[in-house]
Amino acid sequence: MSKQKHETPMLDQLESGPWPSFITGIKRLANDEGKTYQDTMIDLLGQLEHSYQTRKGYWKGGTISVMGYGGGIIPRFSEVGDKYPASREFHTLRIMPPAGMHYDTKIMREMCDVWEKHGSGLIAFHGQSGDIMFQGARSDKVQDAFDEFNKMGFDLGGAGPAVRTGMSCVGAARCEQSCANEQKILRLLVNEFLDDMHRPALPYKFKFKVSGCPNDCMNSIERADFSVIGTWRDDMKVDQDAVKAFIAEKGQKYVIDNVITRCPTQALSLNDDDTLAVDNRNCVRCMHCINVMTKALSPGDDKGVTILIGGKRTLKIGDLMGTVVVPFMKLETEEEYEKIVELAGDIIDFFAENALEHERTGEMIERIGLANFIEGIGLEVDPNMIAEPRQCSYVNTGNWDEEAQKWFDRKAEERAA
Amino acid sequence: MSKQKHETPMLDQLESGPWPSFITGIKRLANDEGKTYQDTMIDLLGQLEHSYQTRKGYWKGGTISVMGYGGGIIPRFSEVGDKYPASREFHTLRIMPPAGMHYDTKIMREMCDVWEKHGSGLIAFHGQSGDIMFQGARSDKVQDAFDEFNKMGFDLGGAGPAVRTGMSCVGAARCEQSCANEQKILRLLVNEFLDDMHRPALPYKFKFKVSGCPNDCMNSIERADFSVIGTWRDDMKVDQDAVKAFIAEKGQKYVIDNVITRCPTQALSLNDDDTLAVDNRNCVRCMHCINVMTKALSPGDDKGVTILIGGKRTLKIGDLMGTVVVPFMKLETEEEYEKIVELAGDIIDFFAENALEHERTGEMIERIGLANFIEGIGLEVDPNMIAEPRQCSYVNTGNWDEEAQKWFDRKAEERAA
Amino acid sequence: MPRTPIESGVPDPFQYMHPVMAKNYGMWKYHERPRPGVLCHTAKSGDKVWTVRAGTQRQMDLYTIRKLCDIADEYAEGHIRFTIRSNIEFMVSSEAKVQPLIDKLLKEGFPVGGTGPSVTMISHTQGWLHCDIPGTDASGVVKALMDELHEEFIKEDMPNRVHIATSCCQINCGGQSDIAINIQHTKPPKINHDLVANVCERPAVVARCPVAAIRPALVNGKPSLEVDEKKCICCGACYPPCPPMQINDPEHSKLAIWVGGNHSNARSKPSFQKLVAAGLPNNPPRWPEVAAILKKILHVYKEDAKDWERISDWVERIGWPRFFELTELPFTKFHIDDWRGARRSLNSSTHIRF
Amino acid sequence: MPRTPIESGVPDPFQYMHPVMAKNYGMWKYHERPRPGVLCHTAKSGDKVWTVRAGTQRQMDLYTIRKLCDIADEYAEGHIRFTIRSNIEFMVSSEAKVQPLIDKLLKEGFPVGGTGPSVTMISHTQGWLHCDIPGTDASGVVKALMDELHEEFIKEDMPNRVHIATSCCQINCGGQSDIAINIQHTKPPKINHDLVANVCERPAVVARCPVAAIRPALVNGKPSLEVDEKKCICCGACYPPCPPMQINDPEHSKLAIWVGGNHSNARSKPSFQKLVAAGLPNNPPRWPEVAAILKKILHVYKEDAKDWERISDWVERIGWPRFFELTELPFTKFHIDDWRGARRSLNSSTHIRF
Ligand code: SRM
Ligand code: SRM
Ligand code: SRM
Ligand code: SRM
Ligand code: SF4
Ligand code: SF4
Ligand code: SF4
Ligand code: SF4
Ligand code: SF4
Ligand code: SF4
Ligand code: SF4
Ligand code: SF4
Repeated sequence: MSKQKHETPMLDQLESGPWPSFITGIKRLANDEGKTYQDTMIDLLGQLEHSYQTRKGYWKGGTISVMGYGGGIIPRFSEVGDKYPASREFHTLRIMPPAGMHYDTKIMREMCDVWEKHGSGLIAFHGQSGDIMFQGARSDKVQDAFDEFNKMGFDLGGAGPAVRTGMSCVGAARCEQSCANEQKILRLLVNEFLDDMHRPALPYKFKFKVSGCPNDCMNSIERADFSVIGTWRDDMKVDQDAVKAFIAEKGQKYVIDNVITRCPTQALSLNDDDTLAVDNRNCVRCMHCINVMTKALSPGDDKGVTILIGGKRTLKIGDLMGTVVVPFMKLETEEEYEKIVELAGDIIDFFAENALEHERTGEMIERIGLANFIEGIGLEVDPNMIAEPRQCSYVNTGNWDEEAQKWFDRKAEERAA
Repeated sequence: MSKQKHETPMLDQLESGPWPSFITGIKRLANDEGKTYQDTMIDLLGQLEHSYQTRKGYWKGGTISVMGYGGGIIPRFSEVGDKYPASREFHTLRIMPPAGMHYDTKIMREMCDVWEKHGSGLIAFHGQSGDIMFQGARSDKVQDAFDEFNKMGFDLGGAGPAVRTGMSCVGAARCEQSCANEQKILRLLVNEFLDDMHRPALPYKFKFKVSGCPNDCMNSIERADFSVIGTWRDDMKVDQDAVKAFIAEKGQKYVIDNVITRCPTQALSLNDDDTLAVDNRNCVRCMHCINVMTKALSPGDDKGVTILIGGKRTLKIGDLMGTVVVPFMKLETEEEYEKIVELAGDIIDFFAENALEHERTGEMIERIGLANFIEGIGLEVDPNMIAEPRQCSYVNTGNWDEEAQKWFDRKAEERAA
Repeated sequence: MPRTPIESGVPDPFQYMHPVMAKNYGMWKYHERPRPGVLCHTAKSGDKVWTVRAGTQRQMDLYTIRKLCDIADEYAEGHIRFTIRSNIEFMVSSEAKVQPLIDKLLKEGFPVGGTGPSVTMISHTQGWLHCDIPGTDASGVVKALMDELHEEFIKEDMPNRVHIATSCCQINCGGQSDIAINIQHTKPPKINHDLVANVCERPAVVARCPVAAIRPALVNGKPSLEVDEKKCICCGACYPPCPPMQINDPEHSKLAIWVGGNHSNARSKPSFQKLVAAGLPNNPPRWPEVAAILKKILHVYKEDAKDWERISDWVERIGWPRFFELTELPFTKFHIDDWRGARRSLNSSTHIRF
Repeated sequence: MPRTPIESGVPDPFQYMHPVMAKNYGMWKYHERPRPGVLCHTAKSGDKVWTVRAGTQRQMDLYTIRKLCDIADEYAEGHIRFTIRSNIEFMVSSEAKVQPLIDKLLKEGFPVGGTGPSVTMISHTQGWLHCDIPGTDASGVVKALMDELHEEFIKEDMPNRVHIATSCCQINCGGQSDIAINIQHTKPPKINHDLVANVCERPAVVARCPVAAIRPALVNGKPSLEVDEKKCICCGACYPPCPPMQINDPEHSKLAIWVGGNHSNARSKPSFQKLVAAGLPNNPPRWPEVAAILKKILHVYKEDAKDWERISDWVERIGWPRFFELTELPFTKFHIDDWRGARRSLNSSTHIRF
């Protein structure tokens, strides 16, 4: 017989309603006679109810890791362990999923089995950084659980001042907008820096996110230190017959009101014969028209990626978006893929050497200025990196001529090439 | 016979070309045999040529004023007075013009006569703050010149940490866009604060500028501590016949490309019968369509002004635009006019008490936050004051409920009224 | 002998991917949405794949997961994936399998929806269930809200897709969204001076404060910290490195609602969300005050916005004053930004809607 | 006995105003531009007034002014006004008077133009002629440039009106404009240590520096100042309160060109101009390097912009990268803002034109 269950009047109220209830799920585990996790889950419910009653959290951190790694586990010890002793230790293993979060039922069931044996039976698919969060291991079970996952081909993700677990969108696996091989980019990048992930020694966290097109379904500009977004350089593709079909179905007014006038650069106009004219020179690849007329319009053929650095959320200077440091990079040949990995390495090195403690890339760029960062990582400045040039005359333009010469030289080289 | 003329090979090159030459003008004065200013202007040309040759300026400041006033004169003493003794003293009287810079030839000639007698013969119409700049008085002539101008009905403008000379557009005197009595507003405001103009004792300068409509021909948002701009609250006026005539003349495509699609809030659309539909609720009174279709469209009848505070140029934190503190103020009755003067008084008082030395209103607002400024001058916050609400959670919202209640109370009052 | 980990990193997804997706990888042509919750993607090869999307509770017990696996095995060719918002997706290679799959999902209590112009699952964070610094329980808030937004999830009748996120402290692990519901502390931290000396690395805490409000101090003869309460912006940044700086408070840790974030590049550039409501009580287990405002905002958006206008596009068109008017939310001095770069948020123009 | 000033303030304009304007004050209906340099305003009463606008040198000698008065008396009913850009305007109440007035103005060397979509007079500041801190001579720069832009002044064939301004130091008394040509210092001030002790209020100077680069220091045993040259942004703010901090330099005080300011509220909200070219030699008497770039920019704008697009609207549409491409100006690290709030100037999106 299991231990006595706690009263959970408040949590119970979260069992009704049409949305699947995590409380009902946890209760199932707490009712799971004979399972190693049953008592843990009974006390977990008790502590959680206590939080609901008192409106306070009762976990504190600590230090837990697996052999050979410094990070990847989020240790949790209860502050109310006296009242809820069985959930006194409730650590999370952050495990990196396959890129794009694809699973078959076989691997899912295997993971469940491991977590039934060594854990709490509670799993989150997924955390906001993209990890599978196996939540609720006792200290003495963490290594065993990890070992089994690791043998299945899974590895711990990031925690602490380290390269973190990354994310890539479903992209090429299913999405016609994809301009990049998202999973390949993500795996190349993260897997190259596993040492910086597993043995946290950076100034602070560093996150990769990859979206296949400017719709940026991974919110990468806003949440990644290193955001990679697919785009294209040539003209978008227009299937004029499909355009006509779309207009025939929706009406001209609908197309004008919902497509033409919504283009941020007025790059679209409707011809008299119901074909579409695209000013590709001024199209900024925002995706809107392509999203609306999904059969008629698609990205061009000369695909590649834009790279933005420095996105993050609120801590210490307020939310920051990433900013463009590579307007376009072709990613076709292995050589080209090597280049993006090299760039990531240069950026991580620069970050490691120049960021203050607990300072993110975005904060560092804010502090030292984008131009210094660009120079520091060995790139050339480009007007695509900015929305507009400086407004304030407060700058020492002492060696203007030298800097201007660099530009002229580059342009001459480009013309020669 | 006059003194020896200096060689001015560089200045001479500024006498050719189609644009009127200030050098030719100064030379005329330097050639003006027998005039008290002749020698001064000979040496002025010498010093100026010296500046051109050496690429440096040679004036320094000092202290000069007229009886009873502390400001309004810009004193200039030469640093190369040994070489150019006759222009050793070359002070400027800043004289305020009639609002809107209207003159008749009689008053112009009288001013010339005074300046022939007491000054250098060189006058600028006008300085960037709007003063007539009588440039080049010797120290012992400043008082005489001022006395004569003053008797003619003219007064010194501002200099130093004081209320400054203001400007208003030609506006109602000639312009159909005018939504305000610009000259009246300007005169009321400046003339109320003459004490703060003539006896500089503010933390720093304070400028009024008045434009009759949002075209803001006075650049007031960008250059005035206190910017007053005419606007209207009801629907704009549309003369549909004139609309049709305009379309008949210019063509529909021209109207769509130059009017409809240029509206910043998509508030315009062309009806099938070539009449114009205006979504007045979303029109932001930008003036564009009215500017293009000047005969067909005009501001509405319920006119008033918007007031923006804090515009200035570069010194010490970079250029600042003024920001809305009064979205709309009716200015019809004398009572209403009194209110704007009162508001200006409150703002100047708050500025005098709260700004640091050499800090402009815009810099002060930047330092203390707009909300504190609004509270300080006794106004209520209004969503029209902002382009968007705060993005950063870094604020103590402790007494949210109280502040919310203020809004609800105001809204209830408005409904009751 | 301790086992050396295999540093295998991110696993190759192809071993788990639905075979039609693997076969047509990078070769898709267009997609359609036959009904809410269902996507149909057509490949250049002519192959098609139907995706059925269903909501989950993210924090799942083994039973839930195994049930989803059973469904996948029986109705959906044995493959699944999860979206960034913890929705589960089942892929099938024939249209005929769609309806039975949906029926089964509904029967088992998994709402089908979240595609196209719907309100999709609220992305959320750990809260009282696991985190060491939370002010509320994100999972609970989200369960409560998704119960209320069930209709909006299973239908596609919003002007454009709506993404909502919650965060249980001001650090904001929750992604940004059209609408964010976040903890907002309203009182400076209470310092438990007895613990500071032992637990906190004091210089690190001092450095962490965004407004330099923390000073080292001697309290009762022991080294501790003191906070300049006038300066303190109640952000809670000092709490993780120094738990004695108690920022969480049952009464004064409130909820705030932020609106108009946009991270796609569609139409306008990405932008952050803006504060619209704060001071909302942290009221478990169903947070009714938050739900009421959230629903009001969604309702007004649905009524007033044009097709394809995200919330940010809509507010941009109608202006923030009208947003406050329509939602009947109070406008206060707190809405006026005074953080760094605040000036760009002020109205430096006469662009005003009357 | 000293005379007490009559503090009369701003004079009433009606006593000097053209009678048709005074009569119809506030009652105007519409205007037309019959030809460049001429405006015709029609009042609601049916009255009309023709305005002829002509360029002046702003810094005028008595002879020029009296000549303008003679012209006004003989050809223009005795009234004039000046615009904010030091253009003179003559008002006449009959169309017949327009052409003779124009002929006379042209004959006397006053260009007629500056209305509508033209390049109007460059507004400018005092320079070497009068100011105590100038790096160049604004009047000279403007005379040189207006000679080059004479055609653009007398015609109306730009896409929209073009406002240019110059300033002779970085304080920028010149108004903002579509294009601004301003002094930009490129070396920290050289301090004349012998003078500091006597002339400068040292704490005031220290406080004036925007980047806190100035420290009090003892130099050769005397109280003076020192500048941290790494920090110094060469703004010259220290120079007015402390003339021994020599910022002006014949070689290193350069000219810079700024583009895309917009102060009207038409279409977009007002915005400041952005740096496009710097390091231009301060090359009197005709500043040919500045003129060349200015003309190039105007030429490209004229070719590429649509009707009614101000320079700011045009660049907004085509993007800054294309601006640099078309004008063939170099893009450098100096174009990337690093002043306060710089982040909003970076491209935080994938909005890129290829
Ligand atoms: C599955 C998923 C990617 C993944 O790997 O997980 C995904 C998949 C698709 N997204 Fe997305 N988006 C997904 C999260 C996002 C996010 C991120 C988020 O949810 O936090 C964004 C950015 C949100 C933002 O801007 O703040 C996002 C912005 C878009 C947009 C741009 C919408 C706009 O107009 O601004 C599109 C275009 C569209 O709607 O046609 C899009 C379109 C699509 C399409 C239609 C692409 C395609 O052709 O297949 C996919 C089906 C969408 C549908 O639901 O109808 N997806 N999409 C994510 C589903 C989340 C969910 O369960 O609801
Ligand atoms: C678990 C997770 C929330 C969730 O429920 O999904 C989470 C949980 C925590 N985050 Fe986070 N963050 C999680 C994704 C994020 C994200 C989203 C993302 O990665 O896209 C962000 C915003 C993006 C960013 O990186 O800025 C995020 C921004 C933070 C920050 C602020 C970082 C900053 O520079 O602003 C902290 C504070 C810190 O690191 O000191 C933080 C700290 C934490 C800690 C470690 C709290 C702490 O300092 O003790 C939380 C541990 C909770 C726990 O007990 O498991 N977490 N955190 C997410 C990670 C799961 C995973 O691995 O998949
Ligand atoms: C006379 C003057 C006001 C004064 O009291 O001195 C004036 C007078 C008129 N302005 Fe202006 N503006 C005058 C300086 C300005 C300025 C300030 C400046 O020059 O520095 C601006 C703001 C500049 C800016 O935005 O940076 C200004 C922005 C406008 C606009 C908005 C243009 C736009 O599209 O952005 C209009 C509307 C238009 O062009 O139809 C306008 C329109 C007009 C109209 C058409 C108004 C009217 O109906 O009478 C006037 C005749 C203009 C013409 O030249 O064709 N006026 N106008 C100024 C003449 C200056 C000159 O000599 O060239
Ligand atoms: C004469 C004039 C330029 C011109 O040739 O037109 C001028 C000339 C001077 N300005 Fe100015 N300013 C003039 C209009 C402006 C304007 C334009 C305006 O008023 O719209 C501005 C920008 C708007 C503003 O107020 O910010 C302007 C911003 C400054 C500043 C910077 C103020 C700031 O807060 O950023 C200073 C520096 C200071 O006051 O310390 C300054 C200082 C000066 C001084 C007094 C230099 C000094 O500190 O010794 C100059 C005296 C020159 C002389 O010898 O006559 N002047 N000054 C303008 C005044 C004439 C008049 O009264 O009509
Ligand atoms: S980011 Fe683009 S490629 Fe990736 S899933 Fe979204 S729409 Fe498809
Ligand atoms: S993708 Fe965006 S920018 Fe390009 S044409 Fe379409 S709507 Fe315009
Ligand atoms: S600001 Fe408006 S009212 Fe004044 S002159 Fe210009 S257009 Fe006319
Ligand atoms: S005035 Fe401006 S905002 Fe109003 S309708 Fe005309 S163009 Fe649109
Ligand atoms: S938002 Fe705060 S409380 Fe919630 S999981 Fe993240 S760090 Fe923890
Ligand atoms: S809550 Fe934030 S602002 Fe207040 S003391 Fe802590 S870190 Fe500083
Ligand atoms: S811009 Fe500078 S140098 Fe020129 S007049 Fe103004 S203060 Fe003097
Ligand atoms: S030039 Fe400017 S930045 Fe340099 S020392 Fe002087 S005030 Fe400071």
